Amino acid sequence: MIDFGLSEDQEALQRAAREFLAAECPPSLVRDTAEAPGGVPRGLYAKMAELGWMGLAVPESHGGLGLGTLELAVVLEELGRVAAPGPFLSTQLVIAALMRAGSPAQRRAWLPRLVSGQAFATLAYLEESDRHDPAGIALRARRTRDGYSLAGAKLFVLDAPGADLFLVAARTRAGAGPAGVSLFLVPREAAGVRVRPEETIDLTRRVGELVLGDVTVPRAALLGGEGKAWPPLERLLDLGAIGIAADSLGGAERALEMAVDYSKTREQFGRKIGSFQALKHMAAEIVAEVEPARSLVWYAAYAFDHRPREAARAATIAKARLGDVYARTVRRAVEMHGGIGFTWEHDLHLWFKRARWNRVAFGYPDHHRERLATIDKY
Amino acid sequence: MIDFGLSEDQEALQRAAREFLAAECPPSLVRDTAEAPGGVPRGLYAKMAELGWMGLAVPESHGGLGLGTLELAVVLEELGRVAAPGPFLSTQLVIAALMRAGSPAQRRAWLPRLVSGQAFATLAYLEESDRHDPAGIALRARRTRDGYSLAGAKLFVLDAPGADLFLVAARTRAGAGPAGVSLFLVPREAAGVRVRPEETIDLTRRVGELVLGDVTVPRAALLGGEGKAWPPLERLLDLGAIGIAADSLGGAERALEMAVDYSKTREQFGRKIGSFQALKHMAAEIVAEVEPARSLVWYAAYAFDHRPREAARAATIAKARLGDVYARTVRRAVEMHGGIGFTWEHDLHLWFKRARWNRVAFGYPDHHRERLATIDKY
Amino acid sequence: MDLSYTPEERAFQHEVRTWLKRNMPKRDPAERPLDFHEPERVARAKVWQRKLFEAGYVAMGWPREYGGRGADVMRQTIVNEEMVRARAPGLIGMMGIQMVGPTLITHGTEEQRRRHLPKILTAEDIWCQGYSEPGSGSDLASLRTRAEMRGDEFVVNGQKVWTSNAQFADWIFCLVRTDPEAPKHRGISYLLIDMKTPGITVRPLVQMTGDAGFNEVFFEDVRVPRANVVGGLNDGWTIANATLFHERNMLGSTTRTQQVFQGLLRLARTQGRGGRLACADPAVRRRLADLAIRVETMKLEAYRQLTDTLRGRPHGISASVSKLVTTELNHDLAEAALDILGSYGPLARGNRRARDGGAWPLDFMFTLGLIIGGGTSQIQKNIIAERGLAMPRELRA
Amino acid sequence: MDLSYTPEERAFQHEVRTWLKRNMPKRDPAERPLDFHEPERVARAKVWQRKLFEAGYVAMGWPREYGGRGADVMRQTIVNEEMVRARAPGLIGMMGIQMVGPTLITHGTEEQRRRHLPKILTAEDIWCQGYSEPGSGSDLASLRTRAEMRGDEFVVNGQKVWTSNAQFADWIFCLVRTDPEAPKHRGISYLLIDMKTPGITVRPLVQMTGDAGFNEVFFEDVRVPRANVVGGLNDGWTIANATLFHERNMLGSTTRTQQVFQGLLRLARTQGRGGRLACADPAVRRRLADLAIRVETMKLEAYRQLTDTLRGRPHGISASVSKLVTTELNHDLAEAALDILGSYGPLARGNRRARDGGAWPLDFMFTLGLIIGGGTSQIQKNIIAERGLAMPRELRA
Repeated sequence: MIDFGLSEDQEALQRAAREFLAAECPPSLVRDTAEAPGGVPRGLYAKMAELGWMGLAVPESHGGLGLGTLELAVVLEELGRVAAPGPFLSTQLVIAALMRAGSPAQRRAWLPRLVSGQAFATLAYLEESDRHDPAGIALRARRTRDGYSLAGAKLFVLDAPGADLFLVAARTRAGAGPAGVSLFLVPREAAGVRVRPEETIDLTRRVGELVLGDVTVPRAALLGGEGKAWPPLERLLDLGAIGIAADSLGGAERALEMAVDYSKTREQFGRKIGSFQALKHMAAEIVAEVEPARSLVWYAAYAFDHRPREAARAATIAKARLGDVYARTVRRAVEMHGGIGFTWEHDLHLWFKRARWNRVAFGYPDHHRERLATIDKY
Repeated sequence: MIDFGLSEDQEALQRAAREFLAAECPPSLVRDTAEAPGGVPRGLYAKMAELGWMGLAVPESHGGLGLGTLELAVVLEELGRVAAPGPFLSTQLVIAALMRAGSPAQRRAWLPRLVSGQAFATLAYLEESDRHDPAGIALRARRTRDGYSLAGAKLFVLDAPGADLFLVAARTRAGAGPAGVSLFLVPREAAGVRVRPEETIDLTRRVGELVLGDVTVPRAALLGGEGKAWPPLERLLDLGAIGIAADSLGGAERALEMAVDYSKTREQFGRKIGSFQALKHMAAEIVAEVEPARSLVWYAAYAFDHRPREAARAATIAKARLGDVYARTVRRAVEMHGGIGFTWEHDLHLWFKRARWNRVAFGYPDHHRERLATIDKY
Repeated sequence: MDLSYTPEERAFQHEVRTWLKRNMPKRDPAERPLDFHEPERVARAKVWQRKLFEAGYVAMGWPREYGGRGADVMRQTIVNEEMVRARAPGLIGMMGIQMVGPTLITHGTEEQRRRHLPKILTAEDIWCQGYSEPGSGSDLASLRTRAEMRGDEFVVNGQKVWTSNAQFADWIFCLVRTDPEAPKHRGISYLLIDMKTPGITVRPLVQMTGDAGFNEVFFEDVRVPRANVVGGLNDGWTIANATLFHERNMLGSTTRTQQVFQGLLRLARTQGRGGRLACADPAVRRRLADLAIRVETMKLEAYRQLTDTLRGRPHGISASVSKLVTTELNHDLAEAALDILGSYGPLARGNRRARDGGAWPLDFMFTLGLIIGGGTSQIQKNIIAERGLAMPRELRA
Repeated sequence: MDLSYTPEERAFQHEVRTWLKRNMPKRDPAERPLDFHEPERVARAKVWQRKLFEAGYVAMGWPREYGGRGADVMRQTIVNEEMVRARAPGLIGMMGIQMVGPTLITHGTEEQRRRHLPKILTAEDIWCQGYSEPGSGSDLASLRTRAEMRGDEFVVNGQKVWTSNAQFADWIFCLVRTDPEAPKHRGISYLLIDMKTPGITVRPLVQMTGDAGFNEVFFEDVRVPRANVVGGLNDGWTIANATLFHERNMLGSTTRTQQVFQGLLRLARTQGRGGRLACADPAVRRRLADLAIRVETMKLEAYRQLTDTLRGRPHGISASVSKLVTTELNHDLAEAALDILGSYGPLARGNRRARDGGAWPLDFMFTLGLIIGGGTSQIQKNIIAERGLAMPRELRA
């Protein structure tokens, strides 16, 4: 029996999340967070942790809610809808890595703090080359007597300014292929770690450069097998792609809503502007892109947990499509607003700019299209 | 003093051509020609020859009107406007080749007949590989005692079924580069020449395959230097590109006109459909593409005669753009017509299909975009 | 969410797959689905539908008393999926199965059901649709074909247009004006007319493709029994809207789209372009990937709509979205093929050098027809904006 | 057709080129043209315009008695071309030069011309435009700022919005309602107002880019001499339409577009993408070529419009076409840059890793503003269809 839709529980989660975030994460909070250092709206995150969201996909035996990637996508869609700031997705990626490949000691050390919202974490994988494939990981991790020494810089690290823990991809063996890629847990307070904020136009995100000045970590910092981390890392990137796709879906829905609402109140030429066919068709074209895109997000999240052989393909499709759809939607939404949509005062630009960052995060659309062509053996 | 427009004489030629063709080349003639063998509307061509059009760009000393490529483009635009059938452009290409590289004997043998409309000619350069670069010319011409022997097939030869003379590109030396390409004048009646019609969806063109079954031609059939014909051939292809671009411009203008006219008479929901903003914007978007494209055609024609260093670039730009613009215009024009535009009975499909052929003739848009990138050294 | 089949469904899937492998007629690769213009092909297509019906695979969801199986939607979905996979030919009786049948089941009299439903399934009766008129396209409700009551009969006069398959159809379901005084949406009835009735003339309307799938149908004093009205007199508009919904679903189905994309991919893998295979060109690869993504989107969206059906939830405007998106997508697929084909693109059906029998340029035109037919893209956008987003209605007469 | 210069024109071109080489101020590469938000930059820009004026290169076509050179259009075109080639900074007094100046030359009184024209040229007086109001955007004629006659003065009350450069402008040219009883297009006057007049408040309106180029301008009992009306009382709409034409020309100019494309090309030649230079990727190459073709189209189209001007022919709707096409093109150029930049794309101004000083994402937003401002793309399409193609007018109140 095909059942391609949310369950009752999932729909309840969706409703609850929407209500909660409408109340707790208004645009004013997004703007205030943009001004504050660190970029973590602590109050909001405390409540999110109370609701169990930080450990949403963590088994109950480890203190989580024991839900899956689809539920995570549902929550991420709602977070995207309100353009929520803060390290939710980043932390989820590191939690997923810990659950998949972490040692019992590593889990003990970090899971409770991450699940309770006392600490945040993020994945640091990109470098100057901006490549999302194994060749992008060039930073060397050299064996020392007790562990490893890492030196170099990781760029475009999402939520770096507010992170307490970094999951760093580095090379334990020279080369450009998948072999030799390793993952390390590097705490913020480790000697030699420095975070340099990288300001982007997106006011809702905090991106940073992670500078590792000969940082020494113990052997126990290695997550999974030495030199064997590309497959789990690639899977994390898929999860990131799904997360951003879900966020984009929610954001696009909200931007469309704002534009349609505005068109029903604004008058020009003695008519509501929403009665002009040009605006109606613009809105309809957005609907025709956004509505079906929801299925891609759902399927990618479902496949991530239940269809391992299709997971990468589904994630890549969702990310490629939503990257385009979100960008086109906010562009049209601004046009439907006219001048007012172009001001700082109006909230719409928060989504407009977030869409630009979402488009490139975890691989820009062309990267994913090429990846799909490779997966499908064109 | 910049003067980027037609002169009074050119505008007079344009008006005269438009009037002449409106009277002499109605859609009924186009349809009749599609049914007739050979594809040459003899009556129309006799009158065109009387007007001097066949020798438009031939110096007066050779019996022509002594005009230039811009005037040719003006006439081709008008021919495109009425979707005129027949070997006008093809014959012009061969005439241009004769004027540029033909020997006095070759000119004597062919020019008078071509200029008077007693004979028609065409260029045969494509082969199975469908490549528009030197590598596309693989057909071998082997030296014999008295001349050359050609064996093989030329594909997609415009107006082949009605041609009396073929200008055939062949290789006198093995290879894939420009060196070794030669041009031959091959009369239709030479032994071993066979034309196999290649039916396309375009009812206004006759395309054919030229099969050369060990055709022997004398040394005097060689046009220009042996193995040195790529540069003049490339220039001919530029002329062909400009011609098709001009034809596309005229066709797009006409298709737009038909759609706008229809929208002013057809009523739905108690209104002229042309009063709906969706149709108005569709029409406006076509205007915004077609109107400025005229400048590209004019400039390419002007540059072909007066700016040798910019000629190839301008031709490539005009062809790439008009190939897209014409195709988009007819597609929208059909949509603006609704169901009636989709019928065989309505004339619009003549243009719709011609646009598809124009798009690929003398290089499809992507070929020209890549060529532009190469010319501009991206 | 669950996209796996139950063991029973899997067994059924296996059964269908095996049956198709054994029974499917050979297909001419150049033959376009749902395009029946030769009498011989019509006959073959009827045989094929009959065979499928006898195997129990046609309109499985219909009640048993009318020839259906009373099966759940999943079974029918599995059959549809397997038919796509096998590249099985389409059903010639689609108009009856997808449009008249469901309408009769919901709105018809018991007599109408018993008379028509079984023959729809067996392809004994082929149906065509008489909605559009020369003056009534997008503005369907302005139709002028009149049915006047005289005694126990209607006398029908008028003209329909764009009537697919009328050249061989046995019956036509029509919208006719039964009350010329009423506001335009209120005076319309839904009428079933036997195509053999005297006074009906069918004139083929050749499409730009050269095919004669469409027709004009002329009615001159055509006598139709009163019992052939479906639903109440003057209730035709409501009933037609329910049927239009089915049409959108049908046209918008992703079935054909997936097949076409597979064909495009085969083409890209074999066609040379500028000295290499088309699929080796990064720009072509990305364009194909983009199309693949759109195809995948509509495939999953169809599952979502199916789920809504299974859960008994309203579809809202999803039929309009599907119609809009899928027809545009199909046209874009054909255009991509033409671009890959270069000079081979415009070669016509019958040309020996034409790839895939010259199907691509025809498909390019045919799909443009789909964009226009069954409610143009513009009409779908109006519906999405006005019904889906509650944007203010256009001023219309 | 002739695209070569006369010997005199060539000599003039050489003169301008040499002058620019010697006199052009150094430019911060991240500095966006026509965006003056720091007082220091305003001062520098005034100096630059003054210098250009003294060299004789500003508004050369204006009559000599008002500070112009009475030169032909070709000379001005040559100056414009050379300024693009040299990547010279834009003129801060553009609003005066392109809009008020020509309006005063055509419709102004002798006194108005003598008073204002020379100072427009020297940048002593910077002008801004008071057309749009919060409730009157696309429907400009619905404006509500009122000017009531009291004795020899108008008393102005109301609010303008989207007023570029009001924060440092010396004068504003306004549309105000002088006859509230008349039909909406007929009760409007064109009024010149000194920005130092008491009762004027300027409030910056920050754009989504973070720049404060726009302003709201509030008028509270602002007294303006009657002599400051341009043209007849209540004739403002006609006069404004002539000026709007100039604005469209200005916004639609291809000048900036060519510079931006060159910048995009430099980017593609230096930016890595997936392990190679962006410009080595066939898909990127074709996208660049497509943009190059659109840029070339608008460049040649500008020549064609220039020729129409030189021949004294009407421009028809070409200003609307240029506005529509050029603003969309500029936005697409910026978007192509962002796509090439990948993760580097969203990096903001001031970030040391940002390419070209972070100009691209700002330009992406700025150009979206251009699509909306000065008559949205929708309004331009209406104009093209209704005035250019004579399609039936929209029903408007």
